[in-house]
Amino acid sequence: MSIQLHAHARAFPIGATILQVEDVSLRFGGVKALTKISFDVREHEVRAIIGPNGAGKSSMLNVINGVYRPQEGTLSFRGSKLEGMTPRRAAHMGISRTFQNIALFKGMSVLDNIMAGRNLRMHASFLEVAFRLPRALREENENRDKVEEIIEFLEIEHIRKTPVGRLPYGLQKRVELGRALAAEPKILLLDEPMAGMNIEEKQDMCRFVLDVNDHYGTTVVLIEHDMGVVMDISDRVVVLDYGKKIGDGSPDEVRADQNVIDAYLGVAH
Amino acid sequence: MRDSQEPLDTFPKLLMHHARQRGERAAIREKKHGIWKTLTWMQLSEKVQAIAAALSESGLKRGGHLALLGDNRPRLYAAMCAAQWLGAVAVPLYEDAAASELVLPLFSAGVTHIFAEDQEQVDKILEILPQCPAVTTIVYDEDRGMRHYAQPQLISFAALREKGLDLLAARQGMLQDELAKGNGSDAAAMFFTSGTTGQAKGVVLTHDSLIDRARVAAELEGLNDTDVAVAYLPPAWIGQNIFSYAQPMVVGYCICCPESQETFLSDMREVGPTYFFAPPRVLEALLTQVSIRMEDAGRLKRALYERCMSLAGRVGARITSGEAVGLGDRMAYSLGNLAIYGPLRDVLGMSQVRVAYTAGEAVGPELLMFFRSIGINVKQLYGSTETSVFVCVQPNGQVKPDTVGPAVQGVELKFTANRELLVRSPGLFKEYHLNPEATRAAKDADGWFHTGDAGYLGEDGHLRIIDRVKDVGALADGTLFAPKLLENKLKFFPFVKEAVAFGDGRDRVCMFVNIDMAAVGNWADKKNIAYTGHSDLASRAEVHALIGDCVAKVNADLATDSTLSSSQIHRFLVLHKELDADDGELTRTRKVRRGFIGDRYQTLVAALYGSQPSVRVDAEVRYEDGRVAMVSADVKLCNAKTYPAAPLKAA
Amino acid sequence: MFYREAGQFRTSYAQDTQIFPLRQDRLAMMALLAAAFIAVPLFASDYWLRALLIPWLIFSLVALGQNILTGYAGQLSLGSAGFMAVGAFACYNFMLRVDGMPFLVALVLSGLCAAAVGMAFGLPSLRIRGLYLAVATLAAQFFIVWALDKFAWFKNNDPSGVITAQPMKILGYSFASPQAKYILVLAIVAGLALLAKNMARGATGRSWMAVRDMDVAAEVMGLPLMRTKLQAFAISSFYCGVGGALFAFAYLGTVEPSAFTIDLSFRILFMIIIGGVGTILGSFLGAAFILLLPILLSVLFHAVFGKIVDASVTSSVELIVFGSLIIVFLIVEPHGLARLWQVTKERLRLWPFPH
Amino acid sequence: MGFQFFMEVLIGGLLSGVMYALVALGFVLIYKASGVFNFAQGAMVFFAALSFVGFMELGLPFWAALLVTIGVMVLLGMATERFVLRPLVNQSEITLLMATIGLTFVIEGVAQLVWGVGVRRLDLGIKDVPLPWLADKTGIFISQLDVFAAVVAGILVATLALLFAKTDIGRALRAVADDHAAALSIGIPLKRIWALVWAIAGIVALVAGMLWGARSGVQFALVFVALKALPVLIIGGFTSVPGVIVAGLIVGAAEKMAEVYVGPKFGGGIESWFPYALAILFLLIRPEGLFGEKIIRRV
Repeated sequence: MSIQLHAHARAFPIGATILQVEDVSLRFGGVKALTKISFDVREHEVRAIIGPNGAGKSSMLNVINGVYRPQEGTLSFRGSKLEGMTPRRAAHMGISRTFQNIALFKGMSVLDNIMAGRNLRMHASFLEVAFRLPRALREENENRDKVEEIIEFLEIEHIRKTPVGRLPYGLQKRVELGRALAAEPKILLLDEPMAGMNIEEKQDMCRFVLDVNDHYGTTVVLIEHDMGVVMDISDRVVVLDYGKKIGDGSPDEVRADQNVIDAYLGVAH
Repeated sequence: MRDSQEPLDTFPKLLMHHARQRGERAAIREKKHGIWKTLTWMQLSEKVQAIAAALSESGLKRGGHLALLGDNRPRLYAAMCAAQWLGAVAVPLYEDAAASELVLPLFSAGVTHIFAEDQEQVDKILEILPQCPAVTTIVYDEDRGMRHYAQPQLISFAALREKGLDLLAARQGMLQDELAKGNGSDAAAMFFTSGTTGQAKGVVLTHDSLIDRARVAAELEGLNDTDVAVAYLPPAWIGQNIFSYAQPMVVGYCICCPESQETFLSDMREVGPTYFFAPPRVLEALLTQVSIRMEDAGRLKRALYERCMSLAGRVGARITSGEAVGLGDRMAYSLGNLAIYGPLRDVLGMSQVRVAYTAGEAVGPELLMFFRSIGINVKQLYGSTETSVFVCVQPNGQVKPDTVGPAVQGVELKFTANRELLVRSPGLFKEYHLNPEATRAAKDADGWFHTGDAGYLGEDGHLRIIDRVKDVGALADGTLFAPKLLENKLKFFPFVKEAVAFGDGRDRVCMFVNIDMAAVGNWADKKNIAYTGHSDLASRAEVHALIGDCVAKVNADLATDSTLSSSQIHRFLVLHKELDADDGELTRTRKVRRGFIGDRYQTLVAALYGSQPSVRVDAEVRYEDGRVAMVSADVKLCNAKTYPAAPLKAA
Repeated sequence: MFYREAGQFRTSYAQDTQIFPLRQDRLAMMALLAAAFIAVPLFASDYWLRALLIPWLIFSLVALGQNILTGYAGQLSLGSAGFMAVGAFACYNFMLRVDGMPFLVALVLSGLCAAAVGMAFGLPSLRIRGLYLAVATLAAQFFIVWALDKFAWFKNNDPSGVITAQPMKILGYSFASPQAKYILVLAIVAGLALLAKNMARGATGRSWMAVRDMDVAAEVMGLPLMRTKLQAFAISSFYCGVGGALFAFAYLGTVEPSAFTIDLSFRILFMIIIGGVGTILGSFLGAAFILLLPILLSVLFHAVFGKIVDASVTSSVELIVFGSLIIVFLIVEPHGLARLWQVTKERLRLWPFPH
Repeated sequence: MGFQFFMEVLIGGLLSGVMYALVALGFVLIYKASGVFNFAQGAMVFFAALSFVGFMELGLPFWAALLVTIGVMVLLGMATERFVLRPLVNQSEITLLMATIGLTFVIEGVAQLVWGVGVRRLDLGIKDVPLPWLADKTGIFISQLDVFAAVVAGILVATLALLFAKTDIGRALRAVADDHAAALSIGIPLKRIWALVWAIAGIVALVAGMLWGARSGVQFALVFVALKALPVLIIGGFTSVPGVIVAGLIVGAAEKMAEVYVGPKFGGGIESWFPYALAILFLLIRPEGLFGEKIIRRV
């Protein structure tokens, strides 16, 4: 169903380059995680970064949202260079993400998790909160409303108040997506959103990713090591292997690319 | 003031009346975004006028038709009322109907405007649009996924409303005229009968008939504007329309729309309805849930529960009916009420229910009595689409499982030679849309409606329904054979989901049984019987034994009734697949199509009346997405324990 | 089974997020407060007020502070007693050195002092986490007690090293009688507990818990780790400080620095472990439990062995019981008494259904 | 106030540092092997010393008492592993820490219950008097007890080092320390290793307790003196044996220096917190400690 959905004309046509990665290299001590990676992400597109395990996909994501600082290379957002990226700055710029192994706030309910995703939009001081002064209450209500839209969007009304710890894996992934969406990001980074899911769950997740892209016009950058699903839903694909870029283009081009095929030889997909 | 001048003979007029009388009271609540968003009568009336203005702009005229395709939502009811405001006819349709099933209603009714809930419904309509050229406007409520739809007919509800608000000032005069023009004899709505019998027909009902029946019933039960009802049944079904539209409009009470199907129960508990309607299948589902969940309770709690329920079984129903009961029992019951009944009513969300109806199908007596015994005033009523529901209603305190009560005010009953029930009442339908001969066949010259139901009046004046006339048959020996009666007796057992009885013109009665996946599955887990799915479970010897017991119990019961003792069930089989409306085995209201099933599974029927222990069958299954697959299975045929007819004991 | 929820629906987010969503609970709470404010002072004996209720309330407050830091923000602190000490001595000095200083103002100021000190010792939490941080807070514990001990100025150069709390006067009325003290303490604790609850269920609490549960994710969402942690330290220390001040002024009357040993810090930690980490209710339950246990034990002992057992035996048994209880709770019910209560409540709401 | 005095202070500090190192050693062993920060180490030290004294007072000869105590400590260690840590496996380190705090209370309680609360003298037959020859030659006074302690500690560390380096158990231990899962997968019996480690820690505690007790009497205070080992750990790094040795010496020396040269300005007693302050400073500069591995946090 995901495929068919995509066949429609796009609500948000793909626009200009929003994120530019240039010659990024990243090392841990001696270990080279990334070497001279360059690619661009255009507004409103679904951009996939694929590659076998250990190809440096996650490192790439972590560089984009400032968790890691590359030793060389630059990132530019809407044409302006980004110096000294930090996760917080990334968040403020409208980059939000999910994690490969779910990083939800285990002790909190689904609702609170997603609410927490909107903390950037809450400015009341702890005193205002403690005394429930108007601004605090207003922010609480306004943001709750937004969050509820997301809950509706992801069809998780029935688990709204459940502690995330009790949810099955698939749902947790969905909630994490919700938390990332809550920030109303310009760019959404998804770190292996379908890892460890059964086929229905994968299909659902595909649907939601596409719906997000389609409904909010969010630019999506997602990582997968499993070529299958991604190919159907992404507009363009970057292929990494051992920290080097070995392919870049439309799914079909990439599928045809000899280097890619070689890289994936042995990797059962 | 103006109320006295003009009669409140149409729904829009009633709406305006409430907007004036109780403008600030809640008219509709909708659970959305986690809270109950409330629409007052005033707000509702404004919404309706805006929509009406926009609809007239887009060409909806007196006598036109607006189809409604969606779940219970305030917008849907607003649109319905807006259409009626303009003198158009509302045509609610089943949202789970397949696209192909929609062609006939849309086409035959010459529908020009459609209200569709979401992308799913819109897609269906677009699919069949070529066959329904008349359609000019499709209003969709949820814009999720609709952004890139370019079709000119499409407009979002929000946009429509905006348009209406802009037009409102300019069109105020026109709206008032339209409102005044409308009168009771106009057609208000058209309902397509589920069609247990042949092709679906569009039943046209006038404002008068709907309002009259709604009012009579409301007065009978003393409903008032503090009552609350949950709107959860398909709006396309007359019952839903009466309880969630006609009666609220007449009385001014508030209806609540649940957030979604899976949250229905918790939502219902939140709003705590005072006025509740549930077809037998819903009551069954509730009861099944109760029994399943109590299965898991600790031994002590179970024991307490069992004790309380046995007491309730003895005296509960009588206490609920306000009959005299021994002091000891009464006290014991009030203790039970504290410990079990009260909490049980509450977790079911029915602790505030004053009046509850069940109808649509004859209800198993035990089922009815279960709810009454825990203090929920569930009553049966009799009626149909053609009669705007209310023909007979059981008065408080006179609830007998085997009757549907006396005729309500304004209704005349009479019977033909072959026991068919004829009804004359102000609530009768106007006509079958564009189908005069069908109309003539159903409603004769002097206004008697032929219900097609066989029944008789007891000396207590309460109506007793036996079955559909065409279904009531006789066994080879000429004794009465009433399949539905038998099926219902069996269906009361939580393990039995559906049952189909055969025996007309045969020497003995045999049955198909559909197990209830939830109940039997749970039972199997307890017995730790491993199974892969429904068909596997259905083929288990243990399950056959389980169902065998149920059948035996039914037979024991039948044996005590002289007229029915001969229709004890001799053989039965557990069907390998669930009967399904998508396969045409059930109607959309989930009534079994006995004839259809009989033809479709003739090999099985033959086998039942044969003697072999099992038979191989291939059946096609249609999946959600329309794909069709063949499943083949060995179906075991089981003999049931039967009992000698009880001798009539001397009084 | 006593809950009748049908018909209790919410039409606004305010209703949906209120502290007691169920009418029955709201009524129960009101009744409880009424009893606490009216019935108790009328009927409870002086001993009860002085030796049980007042200390219970005070320690509940301190436990609340510990819970904010450790339970909600996930920063283990072993220095709570130190922060109490700051509060106690600050309050004493404000009363002493600023003439005409109103008690309540002094109380707040002393809380603020504690908060400041708390933040100072919380600073390392920006670089270090978990165990390392625990050690840093130990430093606070030892340093504070040492400082208060060494610098006579804090104790107004009293040779005995013991300070005597000034009388608590508000608007001329002196809270001297046990009843008066009790009501004052109760009011303060109730008020602060409410504020804590508001923070816990609001945005503030969410950011604390986010940092606690998954700080990386929290940071990626743009949550300022430093500010959140320091904030938790400050607020937590504020509660401890006020608690300390009350401890000196409303409970003991005279204190010396050595009253705030690391042993006390441990007990406060135990209160939240047993009561329930990350719950307001837990702070109260835990405090009650830890305070009552020794009394129960000694009562038990005397009941069983008569007077023959000497104090050292009971005290060591007490240690053993405390220790084992902590371990048992950590293993069996890491969420403490509060969770047990919550579970029972859930079951009652679903009665007669088991789940 | 001359060079001699300075030397005395320094060496005295270093020697007491040996004590810290010894206690800290117990922490490191357990932390390496089972990732538990054993707050109860101090209590174990106290308990060991007390039991040893107790047994001697019961009339057991030195070596017998020593053996029995070792036995007791081994049992204690194993019991701890079995009843406290195994049920809590895979819990957050904070939880484990709190559990060991609880354990501290239990051990203290038991110790007091069994052996009473009074301060005990412990005589190892070495006088706490200056080494005569050193005093004669350099005029620097250093207690021979301290020196003895240092030697014993040295021997202990050396033995452990050998144990780790040469024996299978040692290799297994190191494997476990590196990666539990991996260790399990190559068939190392985790539980047994853990029990063993706790036993060793018990013995280390005993040695520390005896030396310390001999110098300042066996008393409840030992528990808190042992808390001094925490800053040592931080400075040395939780996972490094050599680290804690060095750190122990640093802390010991620094604390004495501070006490003697800075302390008076504040009326003394700054020992009680100085090491912690030192530790915090260290943390801010080098969070992973002197020899600890750098903490890389994967996302």
